[in-house]
Amino acid sequence: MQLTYLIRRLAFLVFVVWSAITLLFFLPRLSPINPVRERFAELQRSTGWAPRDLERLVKVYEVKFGLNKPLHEQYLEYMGSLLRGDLGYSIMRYPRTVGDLIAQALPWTIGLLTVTTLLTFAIGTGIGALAAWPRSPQWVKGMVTPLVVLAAIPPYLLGLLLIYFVAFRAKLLPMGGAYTLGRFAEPELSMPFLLDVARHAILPALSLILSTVGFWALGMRGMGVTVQGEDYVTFAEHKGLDLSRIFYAYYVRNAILPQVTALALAFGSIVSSGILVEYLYGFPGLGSLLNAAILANDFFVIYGIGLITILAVAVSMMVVDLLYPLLDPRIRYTRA
Amino acid sequence: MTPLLELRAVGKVYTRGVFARERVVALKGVDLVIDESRPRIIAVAGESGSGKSTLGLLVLGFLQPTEGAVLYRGKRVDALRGAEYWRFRREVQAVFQDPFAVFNPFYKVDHLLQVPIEKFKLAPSRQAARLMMEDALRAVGLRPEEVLGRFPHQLSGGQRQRIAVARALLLKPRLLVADEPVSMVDASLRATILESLRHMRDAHGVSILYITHDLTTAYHVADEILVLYAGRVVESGEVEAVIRAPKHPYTQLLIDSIPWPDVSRVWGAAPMTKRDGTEARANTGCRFAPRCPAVMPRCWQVPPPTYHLGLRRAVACYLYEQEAEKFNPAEPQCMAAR
Amino acid sequence: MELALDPHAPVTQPSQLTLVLRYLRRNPSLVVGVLLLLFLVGFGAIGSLLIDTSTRAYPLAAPPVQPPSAQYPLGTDRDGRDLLAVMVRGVLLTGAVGLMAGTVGIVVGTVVGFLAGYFGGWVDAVIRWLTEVLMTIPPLVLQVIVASTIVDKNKVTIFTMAGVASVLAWMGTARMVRAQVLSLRERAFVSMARLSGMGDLEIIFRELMPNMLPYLAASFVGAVMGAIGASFGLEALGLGPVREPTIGMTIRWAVYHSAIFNQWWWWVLWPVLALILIFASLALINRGLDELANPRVRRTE
Amino acid sequence: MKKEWGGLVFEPAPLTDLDKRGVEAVKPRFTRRQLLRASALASLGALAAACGGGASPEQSAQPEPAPTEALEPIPGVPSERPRAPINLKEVPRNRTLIVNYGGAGGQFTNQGITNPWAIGFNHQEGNALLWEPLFYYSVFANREIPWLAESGEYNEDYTELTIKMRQGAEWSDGVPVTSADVKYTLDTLIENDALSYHAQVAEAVKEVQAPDERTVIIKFNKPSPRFKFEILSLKFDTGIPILPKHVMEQMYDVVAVPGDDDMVHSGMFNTVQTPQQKVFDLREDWWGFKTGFQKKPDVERVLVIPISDMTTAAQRVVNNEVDATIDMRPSLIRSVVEQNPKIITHTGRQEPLGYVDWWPNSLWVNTQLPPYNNPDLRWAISLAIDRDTIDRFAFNGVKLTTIFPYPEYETLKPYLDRVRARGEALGVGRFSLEESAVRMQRAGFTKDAEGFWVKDGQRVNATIHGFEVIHADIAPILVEMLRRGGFEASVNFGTDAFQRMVDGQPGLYLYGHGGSLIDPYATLELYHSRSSQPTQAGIGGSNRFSRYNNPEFDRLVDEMSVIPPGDARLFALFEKAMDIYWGEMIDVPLIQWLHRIPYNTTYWTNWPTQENPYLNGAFWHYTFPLLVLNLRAAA
Repeated sequence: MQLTYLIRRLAFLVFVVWSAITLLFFLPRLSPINPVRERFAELQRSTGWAPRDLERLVKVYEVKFGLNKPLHEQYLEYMGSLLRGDLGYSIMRYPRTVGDLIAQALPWTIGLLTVTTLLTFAIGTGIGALAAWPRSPQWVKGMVTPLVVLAAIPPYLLGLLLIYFVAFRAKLLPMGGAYTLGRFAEPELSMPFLLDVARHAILPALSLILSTVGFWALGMRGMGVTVQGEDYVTFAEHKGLDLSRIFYAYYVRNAILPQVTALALAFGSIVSSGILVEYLYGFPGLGSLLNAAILANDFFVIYGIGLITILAVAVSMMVVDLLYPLLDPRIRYTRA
Repeated sequence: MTPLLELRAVGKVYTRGVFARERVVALKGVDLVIDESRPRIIAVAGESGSGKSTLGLLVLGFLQPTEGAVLYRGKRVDALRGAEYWRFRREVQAVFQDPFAVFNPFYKVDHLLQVPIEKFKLAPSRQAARLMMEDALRAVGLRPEEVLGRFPHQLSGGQRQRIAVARALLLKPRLLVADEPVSMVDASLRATILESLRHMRDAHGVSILYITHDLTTAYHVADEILVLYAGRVVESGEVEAVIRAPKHPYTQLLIDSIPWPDVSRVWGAAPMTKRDGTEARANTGCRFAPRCPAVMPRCWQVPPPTYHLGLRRAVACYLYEQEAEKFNPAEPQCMAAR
Repeated sequence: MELALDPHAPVTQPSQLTLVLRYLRRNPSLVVGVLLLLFLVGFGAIGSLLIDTSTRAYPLAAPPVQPPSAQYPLGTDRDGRDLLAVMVRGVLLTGAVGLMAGTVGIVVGTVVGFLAGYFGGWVDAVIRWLTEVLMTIPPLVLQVIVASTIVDKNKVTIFTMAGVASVLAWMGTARMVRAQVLSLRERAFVSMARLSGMGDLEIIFRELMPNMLPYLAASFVGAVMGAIGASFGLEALGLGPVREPTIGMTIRWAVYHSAIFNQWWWWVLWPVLALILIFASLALINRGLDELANPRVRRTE
Repeated sequence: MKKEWGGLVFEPAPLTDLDKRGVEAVKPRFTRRQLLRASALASLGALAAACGGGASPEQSAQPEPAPTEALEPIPGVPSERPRAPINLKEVPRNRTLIVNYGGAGGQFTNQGITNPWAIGFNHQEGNALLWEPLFYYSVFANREIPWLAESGEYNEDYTELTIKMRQGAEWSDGVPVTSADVKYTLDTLIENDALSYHAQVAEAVKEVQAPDERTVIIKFNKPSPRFKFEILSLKFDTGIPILPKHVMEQMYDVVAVPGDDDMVHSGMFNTVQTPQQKVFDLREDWWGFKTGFQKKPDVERVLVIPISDMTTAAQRVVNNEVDATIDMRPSLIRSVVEQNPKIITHTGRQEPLGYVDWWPNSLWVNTQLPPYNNPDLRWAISLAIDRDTIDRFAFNGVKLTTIFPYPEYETLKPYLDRVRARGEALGVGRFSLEESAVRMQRAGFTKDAEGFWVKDGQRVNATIHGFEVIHADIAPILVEMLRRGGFEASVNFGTDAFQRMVDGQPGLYLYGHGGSLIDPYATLELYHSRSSQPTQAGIGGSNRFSRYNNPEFDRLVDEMSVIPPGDARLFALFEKAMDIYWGEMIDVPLIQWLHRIPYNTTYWTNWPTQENPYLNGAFWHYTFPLLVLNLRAAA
């Protein structure tokens, strides 16, 4: 039973991933922006000068990238190259390849965003659960509101304020970047380097945590409240179970279901959720890469990063689906 | 005369999955007739997974059979429309096992009573509705002022189940499906609730399908009994007869394990093989064969047909093949099960 | 639906108003939240009456970069907008964008989630497929492309903004509602409701929906906040109604002109304050609704 | 190599169309580093992947002799070999020049693209230090600086240019730079239509000869008096560097090779690039030092770090973390100067805190598209703009508005002064809503209930397309002014703004002129009808949004094209051309573009300023090496 379910879920995953990739393939084509011309536009904007025969050059490179072919042919070719593990070239940064760009950015995004997402989830859910628990002191119950209010400040602005006060005025932490520039030629696996990276990651992480923890708390409190007063909780209390046991095993576990779903989604969206913060702090992750690619409609980079996020979301949602019955036995794979 | 409700060779197979289908046979070849003119309490007994709850859901119209048909006043339940549908909906009611889950925690308990009054337009005014509710509550031994306006979690399990019974009363159904109505209720209240079921039969002429795993209460409350095993009716008849003289080896085992207040009886004298859930699928014949102390080679091949041993007695076991031949009424008038 | 009152109240009940007031006294979150919201709406409404926001909230209405003074109580920005007028109009515009997009998101999400969870089968399969596919695509890609292709650049209004912001606002809600319905619909009270003659829609709205209220309220607050956030993102990318003095645009301009670094504090303070008030009122209302919607919580207080 | 990485290779297949180009299809061999980087994706260890090192060239200038492998070694281009970890040598802060510039979203995405012919190449982020031209030109000093060339002389009728190469110039692999390299560079530009100077060079050049190692003779199709300046000289962002023939010839496609950190070059720096930083270290063995052509500069290392946010860039320079950064908004540069006494600008610590760039901005329109095809309407727009208010709001009161599509440079001043009075007499730059209304009425417009001009039930679509990063200063103010003048204006800072300009869609385009520097010809050439494609067909070239078509104007431009800069005949032609430009109001001239660059003198002095204008201070221009050679370490 479990195995067939797993197989069917995997089939669904493949189907979803394929659908999403297909949709993503055609979406940017709706935009009027021509990435090849956009590359020359970028050149013009930054230099005030551009080739005199722009349209001819655009055509030449359209042929190079195969953009002159009918869309369905391009689609088939792209799917074919994906199956070979080839993500193609960046149009804006030709001859740099998409695989190359992603390989450089991915570890940074995973490092920063995974840690902050987990931290935010843990802190927010914890606070939310405590806030919904009748035995919590009043100040704990009241904590959600200020956290939500903090989420009101756009992360970008919050980041700017942090940079201004913490980094610029107080000079406590670096203003941006991922490691001390000029000190390391390139990333390396050494203690000084990792410590340096950690020091640089504090402010971006703080911006991310502060600006989203309120939502987690809000969500968890909302669900925690519905668990409150369920007979099994009352029963557990009367059984004389240890309070912390009641809190975790009965309270948190029964209220956490939607939170876990949200966590899966948050994982999938770590690339896009970090865009502004990565951008602001000059953090060399996928977010700022995606941002630049979208603005320039650099198809293949969008596709490449899209592929990663699609896989991330789809897989994490599948994992949640598989974990659901463990968390909530009321949901079964089959209903008799 | 058309019976109130009739099950004709009803079978239910659960399938799931869009690509890979997996089949679970919950019911197979069940016949049942409920006659309005002779309200009786019919117990459906069996262990969990025997298909007794599926039977209840089929009767209530919540599930559609995959084989055979469920007929209400001669018409298929799933084909009922308009006034006929509403009549069916009101006349076939239920009391469920969990006296808390039937209450929507969002509403006061009044909700459970108000909704049917409103939907079936049972009362002309709010006052009339209120009076109706109070009457129904009193009829099950509750004091309306103690329960009305309360939330479900503020009442005891017994109170809640009695409200559920009161709700059924209110609707004046012709058939009540009572799915394990006392299994989650304090022992002290069981009698009250069972009594109110009997009262419904006697005073209001309601037929009751009493679904239970507990033969004791079945024996006390029911007129007839159907014993289900793995989706099949293995034995049926007047409750007195079945309990006193069980025919089918499975029924015998069940009755053997009832703790009768009789010191001379030895419990569990007959050997009972542990059920592991796979044997039912493993053979094409009698589902009970793997556990049966009297199993014969043919049991493994073809499932035994139902043999009628009397006017109201039937059993599905080869042991009674010859006995059944002796009984050959011109017109088999087994009331409930054929 | 009955709003629950004190269960132990005597049979002779006081007037409805007294009860409401009595209840509100026990639910300060709701009161403060609603008051805050009223204040914001009042600020916008009365402000619009007193100040000609159609000119004063736009550039060249005042001298550039004036700190707060008697003439310009909240100061002016670098393009010569009177920040008082900007805040009046911005609160209304931003609120409108959030409410519109949030409402669309929650309504669509709830409907879709209920359909999927309640009916199951192929309805569920299709909806799950659709949401799962849409959820996996980076939201920014969708929004930017929708905004830059479908929206007519010359007529970017707060309505189109709300439309773009709500494109994705429904999916989170849908998925969570589905999960909840899956769990709720197994409960016996749904069967009971059907036996009582309720149809599918009625069961969804009368039986299941109320139990989802705390969550839906939280989700609505989330959707409104999310929509405001999404509109801010679009504005940051130049895809918003660039001329309109929404809170997001105001912050955007302040950031663009390095208001923090230049120590033009008033240009940052007011829009942030406005956002904080908006979010605080929503959060408090949300908390109040929890208590209102869930009788069990009330019992414990 | 590939097998070592478990067969997971993200290297794209070579573009098939490349093979058709007639370039010899040699197997791609230049993927060493990108292959390794990509393989890191496959190897899981998240952070470790990026940190795991791999193959990289040593910092030593002299590339090691290629190890004998299965692959046939290519001279000058080391074949694939395991990358040793890069160890940067220690360079003290006071010998390091740190500039904050470029990137996208706080990171470089074009790191390692050091091949100037790849379209992903950007000379602005330090790569100008790798490549050298025949000549440099400094506009502020108004001086040509021969570099790889010693001299370049035209013949009398400007149909032939003879260039003498400098003795002793070398590529970084020790091969001498010769006339063959110049010939190769120009010939490739003529042949390969994927190169951005292809059209200009192919149009002008008939033949390139290299009679001996030190002589290049370029023969032109017609008199080309501006070829040396426009093409062969590096100044601002234009001109071509010379590329190494012996390396480029080995490439299967000269535009498809990134180049990486070890591309053979002739400049005085070597580079190591990551998304976070581009490091340029001085080459002790640069030919210019060996030959005594230049003295060793104080700068031993240049560090280019990407910009994430303008405010952060400002804070970095105030905190002495960087020595110079991108040009700033007027209010920001003032704050920067106020917050750190060590920071100066081109004009010291006085307004306007910057210098005029070569990119004056206009409001452009598609002159073929109704209602913008009517000069009266274009004039009405110009008259509705109050330029004093723009100066007051956007530029701290500094007068930056202009009536010219030209930067007011010393080189151009004589021309501009000649026509200034004519322009003012015509009313260019005047603010008068009454006159604007008269023009609109003449064009057949009436005002509707809301006060907007209407014709045939249509309002004028006055959406201003522009770029937020550079135009947010001025666009909102312009919108308000135009609305007051009865034009339904709004702003589009969207991602599609440029595309709309190129497509010639309705509305106004806020954009600059990348035109003239030393004489008025180049700007006028932007309005020549040969680049006036109909709407939707795209534009013929850069900055040609006007699609202006006027045979009389074309004649004037054609005539000027064969007259060398400085020739007196240009004046009369220029006057006539400007009469047409202003009379027709082809575009609405608006503002001069200012570069407000903060120079931090904590570590480095002798920045180019008003008092010492040896160069324009934009370190992102091709003339960066000249800046580096002139900077002095602070005492």
